[in-house]
Amino acid sequence: MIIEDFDFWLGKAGYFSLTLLIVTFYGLLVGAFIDRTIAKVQGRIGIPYRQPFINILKNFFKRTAISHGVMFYLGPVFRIAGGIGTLAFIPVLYGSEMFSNFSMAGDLFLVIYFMFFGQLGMALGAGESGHPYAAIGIARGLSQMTAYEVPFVLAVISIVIQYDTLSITQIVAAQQGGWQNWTVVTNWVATLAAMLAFLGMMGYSPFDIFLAPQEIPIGPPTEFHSAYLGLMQLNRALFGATKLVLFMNLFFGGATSWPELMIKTLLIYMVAIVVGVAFPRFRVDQGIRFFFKIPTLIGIMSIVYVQMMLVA
Amino acid sequence: MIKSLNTEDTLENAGLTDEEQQLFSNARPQAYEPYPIKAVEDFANWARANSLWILAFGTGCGAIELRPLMTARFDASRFGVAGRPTPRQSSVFVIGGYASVKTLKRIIRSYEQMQGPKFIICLGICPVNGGMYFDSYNTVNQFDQYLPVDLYITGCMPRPEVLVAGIMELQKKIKAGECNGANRYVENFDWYKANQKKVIKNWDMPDYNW
Amino acid sequence: MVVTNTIIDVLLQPLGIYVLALGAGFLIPLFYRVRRGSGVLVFFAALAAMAVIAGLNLLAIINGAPAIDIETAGIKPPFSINLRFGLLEGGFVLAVNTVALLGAWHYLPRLKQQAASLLLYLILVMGINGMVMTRDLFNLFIFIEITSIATYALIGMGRSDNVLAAGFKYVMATSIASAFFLLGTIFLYYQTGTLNIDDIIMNRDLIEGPIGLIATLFLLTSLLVELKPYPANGWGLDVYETADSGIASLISVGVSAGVFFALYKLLPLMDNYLTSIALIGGLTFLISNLIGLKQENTKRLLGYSSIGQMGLLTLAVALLKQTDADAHLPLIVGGLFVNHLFAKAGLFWLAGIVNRKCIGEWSSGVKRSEVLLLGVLITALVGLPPFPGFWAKWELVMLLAGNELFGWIALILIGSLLEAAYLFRWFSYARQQDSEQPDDAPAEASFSFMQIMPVTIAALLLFITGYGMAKTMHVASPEVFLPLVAGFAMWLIDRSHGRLKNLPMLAAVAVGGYLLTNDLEGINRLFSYLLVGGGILVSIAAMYRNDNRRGFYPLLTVLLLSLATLLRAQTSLEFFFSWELMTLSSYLLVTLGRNGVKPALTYLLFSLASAYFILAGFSVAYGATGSLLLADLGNSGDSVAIIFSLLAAGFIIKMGGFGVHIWLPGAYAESDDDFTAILSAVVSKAGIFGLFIIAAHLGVRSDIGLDPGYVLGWIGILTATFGALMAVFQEDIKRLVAYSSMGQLGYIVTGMALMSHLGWVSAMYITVNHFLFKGILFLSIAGVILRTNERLMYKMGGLIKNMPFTFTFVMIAIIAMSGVPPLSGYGGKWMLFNALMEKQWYWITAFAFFSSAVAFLYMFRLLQTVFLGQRKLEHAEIREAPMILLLPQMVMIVGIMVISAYPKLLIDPLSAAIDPWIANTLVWQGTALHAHFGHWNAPMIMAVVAGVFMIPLILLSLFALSMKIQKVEQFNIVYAAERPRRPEETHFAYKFFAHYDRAIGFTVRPRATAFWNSVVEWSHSAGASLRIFYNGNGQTYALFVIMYFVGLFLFNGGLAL
Amino acid sequence: MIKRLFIFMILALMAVIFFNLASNYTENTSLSKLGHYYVEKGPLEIGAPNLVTAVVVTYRGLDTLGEVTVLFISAAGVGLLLRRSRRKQDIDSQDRDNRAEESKNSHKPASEIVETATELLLPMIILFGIYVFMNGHLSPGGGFQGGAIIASGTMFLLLALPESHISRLMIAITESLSGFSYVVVGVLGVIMAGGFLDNRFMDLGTYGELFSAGAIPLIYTFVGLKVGFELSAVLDRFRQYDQNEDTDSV
Amino acid sequence: MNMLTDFPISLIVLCSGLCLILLGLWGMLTQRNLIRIIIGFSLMDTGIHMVMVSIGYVTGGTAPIINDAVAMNEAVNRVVDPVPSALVLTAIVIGLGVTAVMLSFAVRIHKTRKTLMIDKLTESKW
Repeated sequence: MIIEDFDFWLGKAGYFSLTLLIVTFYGLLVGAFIDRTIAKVQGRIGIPYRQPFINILKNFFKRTAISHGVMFYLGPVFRIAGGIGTLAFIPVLYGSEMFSNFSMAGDLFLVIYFMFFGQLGMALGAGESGHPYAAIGIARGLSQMTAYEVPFVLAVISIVIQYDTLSITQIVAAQQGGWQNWTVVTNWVATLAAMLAFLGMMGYSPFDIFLAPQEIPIGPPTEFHSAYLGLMQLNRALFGATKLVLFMNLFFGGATSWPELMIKTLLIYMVAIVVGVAFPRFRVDQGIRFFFKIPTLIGIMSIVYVQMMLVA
Repeated sequence: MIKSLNTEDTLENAGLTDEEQQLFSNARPQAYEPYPIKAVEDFANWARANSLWILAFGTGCGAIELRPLMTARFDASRFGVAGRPTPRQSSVFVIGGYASVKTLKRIIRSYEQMQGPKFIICLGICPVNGGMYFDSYNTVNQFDQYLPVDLYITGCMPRPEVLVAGIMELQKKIKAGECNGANRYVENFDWYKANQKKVIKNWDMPDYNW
Repeated sequence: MVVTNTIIDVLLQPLGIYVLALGAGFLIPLFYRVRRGSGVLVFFAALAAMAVIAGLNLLAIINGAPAIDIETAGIKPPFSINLRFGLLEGGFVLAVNTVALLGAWHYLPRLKQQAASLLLYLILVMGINGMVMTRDLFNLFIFIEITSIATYALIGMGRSDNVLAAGFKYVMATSIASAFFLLGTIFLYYQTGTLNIDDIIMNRDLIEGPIGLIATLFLLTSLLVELKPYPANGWGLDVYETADSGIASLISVGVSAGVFFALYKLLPLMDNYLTSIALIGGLTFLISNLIGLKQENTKRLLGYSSIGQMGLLTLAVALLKQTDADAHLPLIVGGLFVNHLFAKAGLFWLAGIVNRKCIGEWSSGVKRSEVLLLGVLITALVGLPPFPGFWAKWELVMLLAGNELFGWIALILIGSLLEAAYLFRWFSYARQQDSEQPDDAPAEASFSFMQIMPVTIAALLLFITGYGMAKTMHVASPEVFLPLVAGFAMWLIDRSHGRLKNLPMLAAVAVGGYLLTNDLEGINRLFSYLLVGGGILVSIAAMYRNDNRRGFYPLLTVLLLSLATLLRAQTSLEFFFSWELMTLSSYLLVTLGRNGVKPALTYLLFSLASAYFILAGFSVAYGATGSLLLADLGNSGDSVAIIFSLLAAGFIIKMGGFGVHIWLPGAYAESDDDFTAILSAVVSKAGIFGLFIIAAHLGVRSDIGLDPGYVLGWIGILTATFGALMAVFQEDIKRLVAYSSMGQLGYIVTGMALMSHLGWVSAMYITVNHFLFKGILFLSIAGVILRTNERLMYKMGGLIKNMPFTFTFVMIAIIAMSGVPPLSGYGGKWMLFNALMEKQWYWITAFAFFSSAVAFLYMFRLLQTVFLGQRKLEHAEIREAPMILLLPQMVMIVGIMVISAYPKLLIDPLSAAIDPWIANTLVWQGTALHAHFGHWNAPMIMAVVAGVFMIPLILLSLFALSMKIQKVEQFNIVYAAERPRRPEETHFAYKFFAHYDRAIGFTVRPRATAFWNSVVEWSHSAGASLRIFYNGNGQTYALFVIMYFVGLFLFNGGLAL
Repeated sequence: MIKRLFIFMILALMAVIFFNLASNYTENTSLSKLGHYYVEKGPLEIGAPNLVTAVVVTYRGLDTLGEVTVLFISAAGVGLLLRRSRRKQDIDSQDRDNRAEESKNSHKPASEIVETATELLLPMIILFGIYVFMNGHLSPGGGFQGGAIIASGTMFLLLALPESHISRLMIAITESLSGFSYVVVGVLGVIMAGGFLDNRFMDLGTYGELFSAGAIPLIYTFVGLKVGFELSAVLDRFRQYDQNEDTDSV
Repeated sequence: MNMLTDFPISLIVLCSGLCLILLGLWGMLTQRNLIRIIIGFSLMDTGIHMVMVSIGYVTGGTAPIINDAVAMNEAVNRVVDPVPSALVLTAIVIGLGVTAVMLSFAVRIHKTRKTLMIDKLTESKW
């Protein structure tokens, strides 16, 4: 299969690499932007735009490192492979064959499940570090994940019912033709549930207990440093952007060009930031309960809503 | 890739019980060379200088001066300064004033756990000569007897502005490739360790805290 | 010479039984006076001759000779007394005499002390024979009295303290009953002018009016009371409790048999009262078993069981009569009777040999052989295969179903379950011997051998009769019995070296499995690969233990081969037989575990409940279709929904469904570690197979609509969700994985419930996947437990350094389980979700998502707390798991990898096998599978993931080259500037998800356990309140006897008079 | 009290049932089917004028054999129940004499009148018993009645002379042999006549004579002996046990 | 009709027998002393025997002995039913046997337990 269409695959790989670069770059940039935005809120100037890049470079330029074992070494690799893979299965730009990446390999379920790949690998790496805080952080993170997953999945089911497909490309296709066709308009309930889940997914306050820098020194990555940390920072930019792209595709009509993508994802990101700046941190059980209450209810309503809509 | 333990050149770890020996690495720290290509090294130094992650460990009264550094008034993040809660990820250790023997032990442990290149800034007069605690029974007078210091910011207490100035000075030094305290520490490891052990009586750590 | 021949001829007639018994009985005192031994010899000769005579004559009748009618006094009946020796009579007489002979063997040490006891025993047996054979009402009375008086005297011979009091109560109650019998007889004579039973039956029109009613009720009451119906049976219980085991056994099986047969003979007179009889029998069966739950005294427990069995027999005969199913009588009543006879007698003897007052005391010092016999006898008594009780119960239930008497079926099944509960509770005590005793000393052994021989023979006779019944029911094909035969063969070499036994076991299963399954087709064939092949694969690992493991290999052989027979079952009977065999053998295997006995009991009870649901389902199906073929299940018309529900309930229980799962963690956790792997990876698939059977035959063919399927889907998904949630909070590694198994099976149930092609493929795919990863997980865990001797996860940690292979296997298994691409779990989840969405089961979909997210929690916990984190000091030196454990895991890893990369290899045969039931809806485009909603291209995902994994790996490696990476030890961690002190402090593992517990732990508080505990408590307190009638006062008991008569009179229209 | 009331109510219900029986009872005005046959054919077939005997010994001979068996086993049962345990006997034997002495003192010897009357009456009672069972087929009476009379003689003896000795051995031998002979007679009936316990394997003889009605006198002799000795044995056992108890309690 | 036909002789026996049965049962159920219970049993037994005998009575019949007193050819109309008589004979013996066994139980109980009260003998229950 791969041998036969070698050229095609080479092209795919090439364009995906391009996508990867753009999205990573964009993710780092947007990270800086967000940081500066928060700084503005606090009356500061904030970091320069280049800061995230420098941080990563610095980490890669560290000259000493330690290793707790093979899984510790592979953990960050898993982590970023999860990020890259997730991006690989999402069509980034609508209507562009080349920027559809490898989305023909799977559908929305694949993306949702592949998100766990990196988390699992990372968790294993952090686990091998032998640091109790890493384990605590993971335990918290995973617990919270099960909670925000519920409204998110309900919203996803809702839109899958709405569009009668699991293919992200087709979901985006169904939203073309103006803002009035976006899911956020046609199925605002589902979008609401998904955006609430999004808050948890992005790991900003009030749902950042699993990082808790002062309590459990940044949780899972406590022991990671140097190039490991560099990879993880890359992933944070990449994976964050990937999630934004996914949400954009599902709920905000996708994008047909890179600028559109950037604007949309930035705006989506702002939601998490605004909430994050405004609210203090939840305790982990509070966070979990929160997701099981209002967001889940909205998620349930979204399915009811979409069924009523289809009947009507 | 993972360097195997150099068995010939291991540390004694006399502070540990037999049972604990296997739980701590007994490897001796090694110095690192600059990158063979000058441009790369310069670039790396530039990156290091512009991304100074300070270990969030307030060791003395100077710690209070670190806080305003991140606030709107001083906003050290402009210079790439950020706090990190774990020594693994930090590159700068700010010794905030006097270092008591008890704290010194923790400082040493934390410093050794940082990954090189790593830098120490000593804040205030106390780490220089003991300052007002020069004859205290439990503070060390000359901090650089125990750990390699890259930059002193004297005063009692220096204001945050001075600290910002000091950080900028450190950046300059890093960019110039002059901050190699970590290597100095490794090269004179035995001397440093002897000094440390002289003041720290209950040495129950491994000799080098990886 | 001629005279001698004539005399021998006479003696060989059934009449010879009396002649010999009486003659010998009269002469025994003389012989005994001359020489004690000769008296004993005469005694045994007479008993043996009685059995032989019965046997010879029965054989003749079976071979076609007519029933023998014996006339006395040279006058034709009804003017003289006559006896009949027909098929039923012969069977009863032979059985009773055989048991009496064996019982005499057991009883001999006490019997031979007095000539009187010898002759009493002999005449007692003769009395029973007379009760069975006589055709004269008054003669029957005399035989009843002979039996009674002999019984009284033998009871009085007992040594226990309270035996006299018990005996007196017994005399009081039975003498009133006899008085009733006499009154009934005389008034019947008054009305019919005859005493011959046949004559009376012929002239039953003459029995009329109040006198007829009262006379008949007198007879009925008397016979019923002699059978000890609830609550007029306290006197019987007291005797069972206190009397010597020899006489108690004879009362329980012999006397009761005689009375029962008398009742049967007189039943034509009782046409109007059959309902009363059935009710009394049924209630007695139910209530005495309920009360038995609370009983601690060994022999009294047996008493309750005896009474229950008699109630069942009474119920059976009344219902058979009511439904005009006399033709089934020999099989059902005979089967139940023979079963009760040998099993109960054997149990009484065993109780006498072991001689422990309370069943709790059986937990120490009971010999292995005795425990084995106890197991066999209890198994038979409960009605498990291959014993006669199983076949009889099946036949009875089917017959009742044919007449739509479902209430009675429920009663019988509930009663049987209760009986199993207390009997196996007893067995559980006996199983948990305090310490493994060395083999008995030779001298003692021979003594105990002699003692135990009658019990052994009884057990053997049960096997033989069981086989005979199977033959009669035309299911005794070699295939069905192959598991037992193979298991027996393995048992013969059970004393040999532990590890060596594995190879013949594997060979036996392989050959047997091949013979049994090589002609299967379709889905059954696929299952055979899974169950037999998989079973063999996992069993290889059993070699990692080198201890003797007595009983393990024979039982495992039976288990695995019974799975094979399950697959080839064509009829519901074969299916049920194999199912029960599987249940039984797996139960016994669970008891072999460290603390396996107690959880095994729970397991067995739930399994039996499951089996009874299945039986009920099959019976309804039989009632609806009149056919036992599984293929005909679908033709059940209106009853399809109820059949489906019953069968599904049975399979769900067996799979540990939501709410009925409480057996599962215990059984999985406490059984042997390698057996847990078999239990989870292989045996649990039997439930899935069952579910498939009903889904295929009932769900699809008959188009029963969504409702039962939808309910099933919900059950499945709730099982999955709560299984996962409960797994999250376990500290015990095996319990964690056990709950995980429960959760995974939930997905399969949901997939089956979908009744769509994709749904079934997903279910089957998950099934295969589950086999692979659960096999790996449990075997890995076996290795970990072997090396660490720990089961609590927080006591482990950091084992990745010592057991890298095990860790890797567990990791791969867990990724395959979690559904994270690119490994095989994703395919199952993808198909399941697509199928769910297609079916528009959205809420279930959401739950499925949630539960698979929760599953991450426990999966990570398993890896983290066992293999990662801080290693304990004492685990520093442990080694990798033994090779023999890793080997099957490797095979399974390869399996996971193959189906991950090319799922088509698996899905195509699955799809083809399902195609006959539901048309294929899978669309393949190259390697991509397309469903209505989404698409899935496994090889491409695999390739992409491999690719994206390589990029950062290379990147990291490049930079790593430029660094000095120091390998450090476990305490080289950042620890807030302090140094860790002990691994225990630094290993975050205990209450790993405490915060999660705080958040939503309230959903998994053990409500199901609490519920079932309250069920147990309730039944115990019900039993306690139902037994208040047994106040120990003989007068109260006598009053109950009278009340029985009054009650029967009032119930049967006495008020109208 | 409540219990008594309850029992009273139950028995009252029984009484109601019995009233039902009695009120529906009408006296027979003719013989039942069985009775008719026996009265009509009995004298000819069996040759015994006493039809009850004919019924008891022949028509319902199996019942009678059972009845004998019942007696036999109840005697054996009483013996079994009232046996002295072996261990106790051993202990007892050490000071048996002592106790015998005491027990003798505890029973007053019978007066001479009683003794003499006993000697006089006992043979007559036994003789009468023998008469009754020998003539069972001719006149009211029979083996059981005769046996009972013999046993009443024993009873008389035991009451009058409590210390008198009855030979256990004799009782046992008679018991066993007469019982066994009865069975043998029954088997002879099968071999030489129509069936088990058929009395006609011996000549029926002249109707109404002592040695007639086939084997009935023979059977009744065995029965009478057996019943007599068995009842005696029962009585004797009670007596002996009673004595044991007395000695034990002293 | 006169009293005799309303109350035939056998009915009187029958009623007496039934009353005896009830009396015997009352004794068995209410008396606590074992010996009295046995007496109750005997009463009941006797009652049953009376009932049996009464059943066999044929109006105006005489003893079924076919000799000079009753001619063979008219015996059918003159004698009572011999069957119940035969049965009662057997029943009496059986009753005797049971009574003997009961008594020996009572004797033994008295010896081992030093009591004859039935409500003291309730060790085995439930």
